[in-house]
Amino acid sequence: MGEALASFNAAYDQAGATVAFLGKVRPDGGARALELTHYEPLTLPAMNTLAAEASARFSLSGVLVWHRIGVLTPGQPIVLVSTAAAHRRCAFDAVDFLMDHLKSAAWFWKREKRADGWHWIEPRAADYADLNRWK
Amino acid sequence: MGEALASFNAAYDQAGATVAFLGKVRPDGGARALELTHYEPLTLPAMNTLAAEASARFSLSGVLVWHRIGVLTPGQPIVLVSTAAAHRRCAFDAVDFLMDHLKSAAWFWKREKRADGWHWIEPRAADYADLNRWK
Amino acid sequence: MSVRIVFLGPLRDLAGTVEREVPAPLDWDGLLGIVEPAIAAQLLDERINVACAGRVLGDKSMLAAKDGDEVALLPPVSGG
Amino acid sequence: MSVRIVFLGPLRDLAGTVEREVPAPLDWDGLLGIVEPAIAAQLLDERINVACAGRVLGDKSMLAAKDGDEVALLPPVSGG
Repeated sequence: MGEALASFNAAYDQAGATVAFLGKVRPDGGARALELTHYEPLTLPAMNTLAAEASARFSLSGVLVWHRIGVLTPGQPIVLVSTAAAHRRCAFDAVDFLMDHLKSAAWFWKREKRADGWHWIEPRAADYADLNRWK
Repeated sequence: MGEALASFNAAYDQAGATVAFLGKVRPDGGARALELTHYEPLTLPAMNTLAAEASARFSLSGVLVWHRIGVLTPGQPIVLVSTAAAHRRCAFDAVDFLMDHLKSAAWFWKREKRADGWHWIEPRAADYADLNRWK
Repeated sequence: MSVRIVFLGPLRDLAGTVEREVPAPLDWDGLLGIVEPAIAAQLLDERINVACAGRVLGDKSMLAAKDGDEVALLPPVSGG
Repeated sequence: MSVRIVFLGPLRDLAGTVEREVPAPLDWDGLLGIVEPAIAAQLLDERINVACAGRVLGDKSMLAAKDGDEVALLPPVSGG
Protein backbone atom coordinates (compact mmCIF):
# COMPACT_ATOMS: atom_id res chain seq x y z
CA MET A 1 0.00 0.00 0.00
CA GLY A 2 2.73 2.44 1.02
CA GLU A 3 4.72 2.11 -2.19
CA ALA A 4 1.68 2.27 -4.44
CA LEU A 5 0.46 5.46 -2.80
CA ALA A 6 3.88 7.05 -2.71
CA SER A 7 4.32 6.58 -6.44
CA PHE A 8 0.71 7.52 -7.21
CA ASN A 9 1.17 10.68 -5.21
CA ALA A 10 4.47 11.51 -6.85
CA ALA A 11 2.84 11.10 -10.28
CA TYR A 12 0.20 13.72 -9.43
CA ASP A 13 2.19 16.16 -7.35
CA GLN A 14 0.39 19.21 -8.78
CA ALA A 15 -3.03 17.96 -7.63
CA GLY A 16 -3.91 19.59 -4.32
CA ALA A 17 -5.70 16.58 -2.85
CA THR A 18 -5.04 12.85 -2.77
CA VAL A 19 -7.45 10.45 -1.06
CA ALA A 20 -6.85 6.74 -0.58
CA PHE A 21 -9.02 3.93 0.70
CA LEU A 22 -7.72 0.50 1.68
CA GLY A 23 -10.16 -2.28 2.50
CA LYS A 24 -8.95 -5.33 4.39
CA VAL A 25 -10.42 -8.66 5.45
CA ARG A 26 -12.06 -8.18 8.86
CA PRO A 27 -11.84 -10.90 11.49
CA ASP A 28 -15.64 -10.62 11.96
CA GLY A 29 -17.89 -13.37 13.24
CA GLY A 30 -15.15 -15.96 13.27
CA ALA A 31 -14.43 -15.70 9.54
CA ARG A 32 -11.21 -17.59 8.83
CA ALA A 33 -10.79 -16.73 5.18
CA LEU A 34 -12.41 -14.83 2.35
CA GLU A 35 -12.38 -16.02 -1.25
CA LEU A 36 -12.86 -13.56 -4.07
CA THR A 37 -13.59 -14.80 -7.55
CA HIS A 38 -14.23 -12.76 -10.69
CA TYR A 39 -15.18 -13.22 -14.34
CA GLU A 40 -12.03 -12.36 -16.17
CA PRO A 41 -13.47 -11.35 -19.58
CA LEU A 42 -15.53 -8.62 -17.85
CA THR A 43 -13.50 -7.59 -14.82
CA LEU A 44 -10.76 -5.39 -16.21
CA PRO A 45 -12.81 -3.73 -19.00
CA ALA A 46 -15.52 -2.88 -16.44
CA MET A 47 -12.97 -1.50 -13.97
CA ASN A 48 -11.43 0.64 -16.72
CA THR A 49 -14.86 1.98 -17.64
CA LEU A 50 -15.63 2.69 -13.99
CA ALA A 51 -12.31 4.51 -13.48
CA ALA A 52 -12.87 6.60 -16.63
CA GLU A 53 -16.39 7.48 -15.45
CA ALA A 54 -15.09 8.57 -12.02
CA SER A 55 -12.30 10.54 -13.64
CA ALA A 56 -14.69 12.53 -15.86
CA ARG A 57 -17.41 12.95 -13.25
CA PHE A 58 -15.13 14.25 -10.50
CA SER A 59 -12.50 16.05 -12.64
CA LEU A 60 -9.71 13.81 -11.38
CA SER A 61 -6.05 14.28 -12.22
CA GLY A 62 -5.46 10.60 -11.52
CA VAL A 63 -7.20 7.45 -10.36
CA LEU A 64 -5.90 4.10 -9.10
CA VAL A 65 -8.12 1.03 -8.56
CA TRP A 66 -6.73 -2.30 -7.36
CA HIS A 67 -8.87 -5.29 -6.43
CA ARG A 68 -7.49 -8.63 -5.36
CA ILE A 69 -8.84 -12.10 -6.11
CA GLY A 70 -8.10 -15.43 -4.46
CA VAL A 71 -8.20 -16.64 -0.87
CA LEU A 72 -7.35 -13.97 1.70
CA THR A 73 -7.06 -14.15 5.47
CA PRO A 74 -8.05 -11.54 8.10
CA GLY A 75 -5.84 -8.45 7.96
CA GLN A 76 -4.94 -8.89 4.29
CA PRO A 77 -5.79 -6.12 1.81
CA ILE A 78 -8.67 -6.62 -0.65
CA VAL A 79 -9.06 -3.31 -2.38
CA LEU A 80 -7.06 -0.10 -2.79
CA VAL A 81 -8.57 2.98 -4.42
CA SER A 82 -6.84 6.32 -4.71
CA THR A 83 -7.76 9.56 -6.46
CA ALA A 84 -5.97 12.84 -7.07
CA ALA A 85 -7.85 16.09 -7.74
CA ALA A 86 -7.47 19.83 -7.40
CA HIS A 87 -9.90 19.90 -4.49
CA ARG A 88 -10.56 17.64 -1.54
CA ARG A 89 -14.30 17.24 -2.09
CA CYS A 90 -13.86 15.82 -5.61
CA ALA A 91 -11.14 13.39 -4.53
CA PHE A 92 -13.30 12.21 -1.60
CA ASP A 93 -16.49 11.80 -3.57
CA ALA A 94 -14.67 9.92 -6.31
CA VAL A 95 -13.29 7.33 -3.86
CA ASP A 96 -16.76 6.97 -2.38
CA PHE A 97 -18.25 6.51 -5.85
CA LEU A 98 -15.61 3.95 -6.84
CA MET A 99 -16.04 1.93 -3.65
CA ASP A 100 -19.82 1.88 -3.91
CA HIS A 101 -19.50 0.54 -7.44
CA LEU A 102 -16.80 -2.00 -6.60
CA LYS A 103 -19.00 -3.34 -3.80
CA SER A 104 -22.11 -3.98 -5.82
CA ALA A 105 -21.51 -3.27 -9.49
CA ALA A 106 -18.14 -4.86 -10.38
CA TRP A 107 -17.66 -8.50 -11.37
CA PHE A 108 -16.51 -9.96 -8.07
CA TRP A 109 -18.08 -12.59 -5.84
CA LYS A 110 -17.11 -13.11 -2.24
CA ARG A 111 -17.48 -16.09 0.04
CA GLU A 112 -16.39 -16.51 3.60
CA LYS A 113 -15.08 -19.56 5.41
CA ARG A 114 -16.52 -19.99 8.88
CA ALA A 115 -16.27 -22.91 11.32
CA ASP A 116 -19.14 -24.63 9.45
CA GLY A 117 -17.76 -24.15 5.94
CA TRP A 118 -18.01 -21.64 3.08
CA HIS A 119 -20.81 -19.07 2.81
CA TRP A 120 -21.48 -16.78 -0.14
CA ILE A 121 -21.86 -13.12 0.67
CA GLU A 122 -24.58 -11.19 -1.12
CA PRO A 123 -24.52 -7.41 -1.22
CA ARG A 124 -26.72 -5.95 1.51
CA ALA A 125 -29.66 -3.63 0.88
CA ALA A 126 -27.44 -0.82 2.21
CA ASP A 127 -24.90 -1.50 -0.55
CA TYR A 128 -27.58 -1.05 -3.22
CA ALA A 129 -28.79 2.11 -1.48
CA ASP A 130 -25.20 3.43 -1.53
CA LEU A 131 -24.98 2.69 -5.24
CA ASN A 132 -28.25 4.47 -5.96
CA ARG A 133 -26.91 7.71 -4.50
CA TRP A 134 -24.98 8.17 -7.75
CA LYS A 135 -27.86 7.69 -10.16
CA MET B 1 3.57 9.67 2.88
CA GLY B 2 4.11 6.09 1.70
CA GLU B 3 6.07 5.03 4.77
CA ALA B 4 3.72 6.74 7.18
CA LEU B 5 0.68 5.05 5.68
CA ALA B 6 2.36 1.68 5.41
CA SER B 7 3.24 1.68 9.09
CA PHE B 8 -0.12 3.17 10.12
CA ASN B 9 -1.86 0.46 8.15
CA ALA B 10 0.32 -2.30 9.61
CA ALA B 11 -0.46 -1.04 13.12
CA TYR B 12 -4.21 -1.42 12.52
CA ASP B 13 -4.31 -4.54 10.38
CA GLN B 14 -7.53 -5.83 11.98
CA ALA B 15 -9.50 -2.71 11.05
CA GLY B 16 -11.42 -3.35 7.85
CA ALA B 17 -11.07 0.16 6.43
CA THR B 18 -8.24 2.68 6.20
CA VAL B 19 -8.74 6.09 4.60
CA ALA B 20 -6.00 8.63 3.99
CA PHE B 21 -6.03 12.21 2.82
CA LEU B 22 -2.97 14.11 1.65
CA GLY B 23 -3.20 17.84 0.95
CA LYS B 24 -0.50 19.53 -1.09
CA VAL B 25 0.34 23.06 -2.14
CA ARG B 26 -1.47 23.79 -5.40
CA PRO B 27 0.22 25.85 -8.10
CA ASP B 28 -2.95 27.99 -8.31
CA GLY B 29 -3.07 31.56 -9.50
CA GLY B 30 0.65 31.89 -9.77
CA ALA B 31 1.35 31.16 -6.10
CA ARG B 32 5.07 30.62 -5.67
CA ALA B 33 5.11 29.60 -2.03
CA LEU B 34 2.85 29.06 0.94
CA GLU B 35 3.86 29.87 4.50
CA LEU B 36 2.16 28.18 7.43
CA THR B 37 2.59 29.54 10.91
CA HIS B 38 1.03 28.27 14.14
CA TYR B 39 0.82 29.13 17.83
CA GLU B 40 2.88 26.44 19.45
CA PRO B 41 1.35 26.45 22.98
CA LEU B 42 -2.05 25.63 21.47
CA THR B 43 -1.32 23.65 18.31
CA LEU B 44 -0.44 20.19 19.57
CA PRO B 45 -2.87 20.10 22.54
CA ALA B 46 -5.70 21.17 20.19
CA MET B 47 -4.74 18.55 17.58
CA ASN B 48 -4.66 15.87 20.26
CA THR B 49 -8.12 16.92 21.47
CA LEU B 50 -9.41 16.93 17.89
CA ALA B 51 -7.99 13.46 17.19
CA ALA B 52 -9.50 12.10 20.42
CA GLU B 53 -12.87 13.61 19.52
CA ALA B 54 -12.77 12.03 16.04
CA SER B 55 -11.70 8.74 17.51
CA ALA B 56 -14.64 8.59 19.93
CA ARG B 57 -17.22 10.03 17.53
CA PHE B 58 -16.43 7.65 14.66
CA SER B 59 -15.34 4.56 16.65
CA LEU B 60 -11.87 4.61 15.15
CA SER B 61 -9.24 1.95 15.74
CA GLY B 62 -6.54 4.48 14.91
CA VAL B 63 -6.04 8.05 13.78
CA LEU B 64 -3.03 9.91 12.36
CA VAL B 65 -2.88 13.70 11.92
CA TRP B 66 0.17 15.47 10.52
CA HIS B 67 0.30 19.16 9.69
CA ARG B 68 3.38 20.97 8.45
CA ILE B 69 4.53 24.50 9.20
CA GLY B 70 7.05 26.70 7.42
CA VAL B 71 7.48 27.78 3.83
CA LEU B 72 6.30 25.22 1.26
CA THR B 73 6.39 25.27 -2.52
CA PRO B 74 3.81 23.91 -5.01
CA GLY B 75 3.63 20.12 -4.95
CA GLN B 76 4.85 19.79 -1.36
CA PRO B 77 2.62 18.10 1.23
CA ILE B 78 0.88 20.24 3.87
CA VAL B 79 -1.36 17.83 5.72
CA LEU B 80 -1.75 14.06 6.05
CA VAL B 81 -4.73 12.55 7.86
CA SER B 82 -5.44 8.85 8.11
CA THR B 83 -8.04 6.85 10.00
CA ALA B 84 -8.66 3.14 10.57
CA ALA B 85 -12.08 1.76 11.45
CA ALA B 86 -14.14 -1.41 11.17
CA HIS B 87 -16.29 0.12 8.45
CA ARG B 88 -15.61 2.38 5.51
CA ARG B 89 -18.23 4.99 6.30
CA CYS B 90 -16.76 5.76 9.74
CA ALA B 91 -13.20 6.00 8.40
CA PHE B 92 -14.36 8.34 5.61
CA ASP B 93 -16.46 10.60 7.79
CA ALA B 94 -13.67 10.86 10.35
CA VAL B 95 -11.16 12.10 7.74
CA ASP B 96 -13.76 14.57 6.50
CA PHE B 97 -14.39 15.78 10.06
CA LEU B 98 -10.67 16.11 10.79
CA MET B 99 -9.97 18.04 7.59
CA ASP B 100 -12.88 20.43 8.12
CA HIS B 101 -11.55 21.18 11.59
CA LEU B 102 -7.92 21.52 10.49
CA LYS B 103 -8.99 24.01 7.83
CA SER B 104 -10.90 26.39 10.05
CA ALA B 105 -10.62 25.37 13.70
CA ALA B 106 -6.94 24.50 14.28
CA TRP B 107 -4.25 27.04 15.15
CA PHE B 108 -2.66 27.54 11.74
CA TRP B 109 -2.41 30.62 9.56
CA LYS B 110 -1.58 30.51 5.90
CA ARG B 111 -0.17 33.15 3.57
CA GLU B 112 0.70 32.86 -0.07
CA LYS B 113 3.50 34.46 -2.03
CA ARG B 114 2.42 35.80 -5.41
CA ALA B 115 4.26 37.99 -7.90
CA ASP B 116 3.21 41.06 -5.89
CA GLY B 117 4.23 39.75 -2.46
CA TRP B 118 2.66 37.87 0.44
CA HIS B 119 -1.11 37.59 0.97
CA TRP B 120 -2.85 36.14 4.02
CA ILE B 121 -5.47 33.52 3.33
CA GLU B 122 -8.67 33.67 5.32
CA PRO B 123 -10.97 30.68 5.52
CA ARG B 124 -13.77 30.95 2.97
CA ALA B 125 -17.47 30.95 3.87
CA ALA B 126 -17.57 27.41 2.47
CA ASP B 127 -14.98 26.30 5.03
CA TYR B 128 -17.18 27.54 7.88
CA ALA B 129 -20.20 25.87 6.31
CA ASP B 130 -18.22 22.60 6.16
CA LEU B 131 -17.32 22.96 9.82
CA ASN B 132 -20.93 23.59 10.81
CA ARG B 133 -21.99 20.25 9.35
CA TRP B 134 -20.54 18.60 12.46
CA LYS B 135 -22.33 20.73 15.06
CA MET C 1 -19.88 -26.77 -32.63
CA SER C 2 -20.21 -25.87 -28.97
CA VAL C 3 -20.88 -23.11 -26.47
CA ARG C 4 -19.25 -22.99 -23.05
CA ILE C 5 -21.49 -22.07 -20.13
CA VAL C 6 -19.60 -20.58 -17.17
CA PHE C 7 -21.17 -20.54 -13.70
CA LEU C 8 -20.07 -17.71 -11.42
CA GLY C 9 -20.30 -17.22 -7.67
CA PRO C 10 -23.02 -19.18 -5.90
CA LEU C 11 -24.31 -20.58 -9.23
CA ARG C 12 -21.11 -22.62 -9.32
CA ASP C 13 -22.25 -24.52 -6.22
CA LEU C 14 -25.76 -25.03 -7.63
CA ALA C 15 -24.34 -26.35 -10.90
CA GLY C 16 -21.76 -28.49 -9.16
CA THR C 17 -19.25 -27.35 -11.80
CA VAL C 18 -17.37 -24.28 -13.00
CA GLU C 19 -18.25 -24.70 -16.67
CA ARG C 20 -20.02 -26.93 -19.15
CA GLU C 21 -19.82 -27.42 -22.91
CA VAL C 22 -23.20 -27.58 -24.68
CA PRO C 23 -24.11 -27.74 -28.36
CA ALA C 24 -24.18 -24.51 -30.39
CA PRO C 25 -26.15 -22.45 -31.15
CA LEU C 26 -27.78 -21.59 -27.84
CA ASP C 27 -30.65 -19.18 -27.24
CA TRP C 28 -32.51 -18.20 -24.06
CA ASP C 29 -35.03 -21.05 -24.21
CA GLY C 30 -32.23 -23.47 -25.02
CA LEU C 31 -30.27 -22.24 -22.01
CA LEU C 32 -33.24 -22.57 -19.65
CA GLY C 33 -33.83 -26.11 -20.94
CA ILE C 34 -30.25 -27.31 -20.68
CA VAL C 35 -29.33 -26.14 -17.14
CA GLU C 36 -30.52 -27.78 -13.91
CA PRO C 37 -34.05 -26.67 -12.95
CA ALA C 38 -32.67 -24.90 -9.85
CA ILE C 39 -30.42 -22.79 -12.06
CA ALA C 40 -33.18 -22.16 -14.60
CA ALA C 41 -35.29 -20.81 -11.74
CA GLN C 42 -32.45 -18.48 -10.72
CA LEU C 43 -31.98 -17.26 -14.28
CA LEU C 44 -35.52 -15.87 -14.25
CA ASP C 45 -34.53 -13.59 -11.36
CA GLU C 46 -33.88 -10.15 -12.83
CA ARG C 47 -30.79 -9.72 -10.64
CA ILE C 48 -29.04 -12.52 -12.56
CA ASN C 49 -27.13 -11.21 -15.57
CA VAL C 50 -25.96 -13.12 -18.60
CA ALA C 51 -22.89 -12.30 -20.67
CA CYS C 52 -22.16 -13.70 -24.10
CA ALA C 53 -18.75 -13.44 -25.77
CA GLY C 54 -17.54 -10.93 -23.19
CA ARG C 55 -20.56 -8.61 -23.29
CA VAL C 56 -23.28 -8.37 -20.66
CA LEU C 57 -26.67 -8.63 -22.33
CA GLY C 58 -29.07 -5.75 -21.77
CA ASP C 59 -31.92 -8.20 -22.37
CA LYS C 60 -30.82 -11.73 -21.54
CA SER C 61 -33.81 -13.25 -23.34
CA MET C 62 -32.12 -12.09 -26.57
CA LEU C 63 -29.24 -14.55 -26.00
CA ALA C 64 -27.89 -15.89 -29.30
CA ALA C 65 -24.65 -17.77 -28.63
CA LYS C 66 -22.86 -19.30 -31.58
CA ASP C 67 -20.06 -21.84 -31.90
CA GLY C 68 -17.09 -20.86 -29.74
CA ASP C 69 -18.96 -18.32 -27.62
CA GLU C 70 -18.72 -18.32 -23.87
CA VAL C 71 -21.97 -17.70 -21.97
CA ALA C 72 -21.46 -16.51 -18.39
CA LEU C 73 -24.22 -16.70 -15.78
CA LEU C 74 -23.64 -13.82 -13.36
CA PRO C 75 -25.39 -13.72 -9.98
CA PRO C 76 -25.47 -10.54 -7.86
CA VAL C 77 -21.92 -9.41 -7.22
CA SER C 78 -20.24 -8.57 -3.92
CA GLY C 79 -16.78 -7.08 -4.21
CA GLY C 80 -14.83 -4.57 -2.19
CA MET D 1 6.73 42.17 36.12
CA SER D 2 5.70 41.77 32.50
CA VAL D 3 3.30 40.07 30.11
CA ARG D 4 4.28 39.05 26.60
CA ILE D 5 1.76 39.80 23.84
CA VAL D 6 2.11 37.53 20.80
CA PHE D 7 0.63 38.56 17.44
CA LEU D 8 -0.42 35.72 15.16
CA GLY D 9 -1.15 35.55 11.44
CA PRO D 10 -2.17 38.84 9.82
CA LEU D 11 -2.08 40.65 13.19
CA ARG D 12 1.68 40.25 13.03
CA ASP D 13 1.76 42.53 9.97
CA LEU D 14 -0.56 45.09 11.61
CA ALA D 15 1.58 45.16 14.75
CA GLY D 16 4.80 45.25 12.78
CA THR D 17 6.23 42.75 15.26
CA VAL D 18 5.88 39.15 16.41
CA GLU D 19 5.69 39.94 20.12
CA ARG D 20 5.84 42.72 22.67
CA GLU D 21 6.56 42.88 26.39
CA VAL D 22 4.13 45.06 28.37
CA PRO D 23 3.76 45.68 32.11
CA ALA D 24 1.83 43.11 34.19
CA PRO D 25 -0.91 42.71 35.17
CA LEU D 26 -2.93 43.13 31.99
CA ASP D 27 -6.72 43.02 31.65
CA TRP D 28 -9.00 43.49 28.61
CA ASP D 29 -9.19 47.30 28.87
CA GLY D 30 -5.44 47.42 29.44
CA LEU D 31 -4.87 45.33 26.32
CA LEU D 32 -7.16 47.50 24.17
CA GLY D 33 -5.33 50.59 25.42
CA ILE D 34 -1.80 49.33 24.90
CA VAL D 35 -2.05 47.93 21.34
CA GLU D 36 -2.17 50.00 18.15
CA PRO D 37 -5.69 51.37 17.44
CA ALA D 38 -5.90 49.21 14.29
CA ILE D 39 -5.31 46.10 16.39
CA ALA D 40 -7.68 47.24 19.13
CA ALA D 41 -10.36 47.55 16.44
CA GLN D 42 -9.64 44.00 15.27
CA LEU D 43 -9.80 42.67 18.83
CA LEU D 44 -13.44 43.78 19.06
CA ASP D 45 -14.29 41.44 16.16
CA GLU D 46 -15.80 38.30 17.67
CA ARG D 47 -13.79 36.11 15.29
CA ILE D 48 -10.56 37.17 17.01
CA ASN D 49 -9.68 34.89 19.93
CA VAL D 50 -7.38 35.61 22.83
CA ALA D 51 -5.35 33.00 24.69
CA CYS D 52 -3.69 33.55 28.04
CA ALA D 53 -1.06 31.21 29.48
CA GLY D 54 -1.81 28.55 26.86
CA ARG D 55 -5.61 28.60 27.22
CA VAL D 56 -8.08 30.14 24.80
CA LEU D 57 -10.47 32.42 26.70
CA GLY D 58 -14.17 31.66 26.37
CA ASP D 59 -14.84 35.34 27.11
CA LYS D 60 -11.85 37.45 26.13
CA SER D 61 -13.14 40.45 28.10
CA MET D 62 -12.31 38.42 31.24
CA LEU D 63 -8.58 38.56 30.40
CA ALA D 64 -6.45 38.69 33.58
CA ALA D 65 -2.81 38.17 32.65
CA LYS D 66 -0.26 38.20 35.44
CA ASP D 67 3.50 38.45 35.48
CA GLY D 68 5.10 35.90 33.15
CA ASP D 69 1.91 35.10 31.23
CA GLU D 70 1.85 35.04 27.47
CA VAL D 71 -1.20 36.62 25.80
CA ALA D 72 -1.78 35.47 22.23
CA LEU D 73 -4.00 37.39 19.80
CA LEU D 74 -5.49 34.84 17.42
CA PRO D 75 -7.15 35.94 14.17
CA PRO D 76 -9.33 33.55 12.14
CA VAL D 77 -7.28 30.47 11.27
CA SER D 78 -6.72 28.85 7.89
CA GLY D 79 -4.94 25.52 7.99
CA GLY D 80 -5.12 22.38 5.89
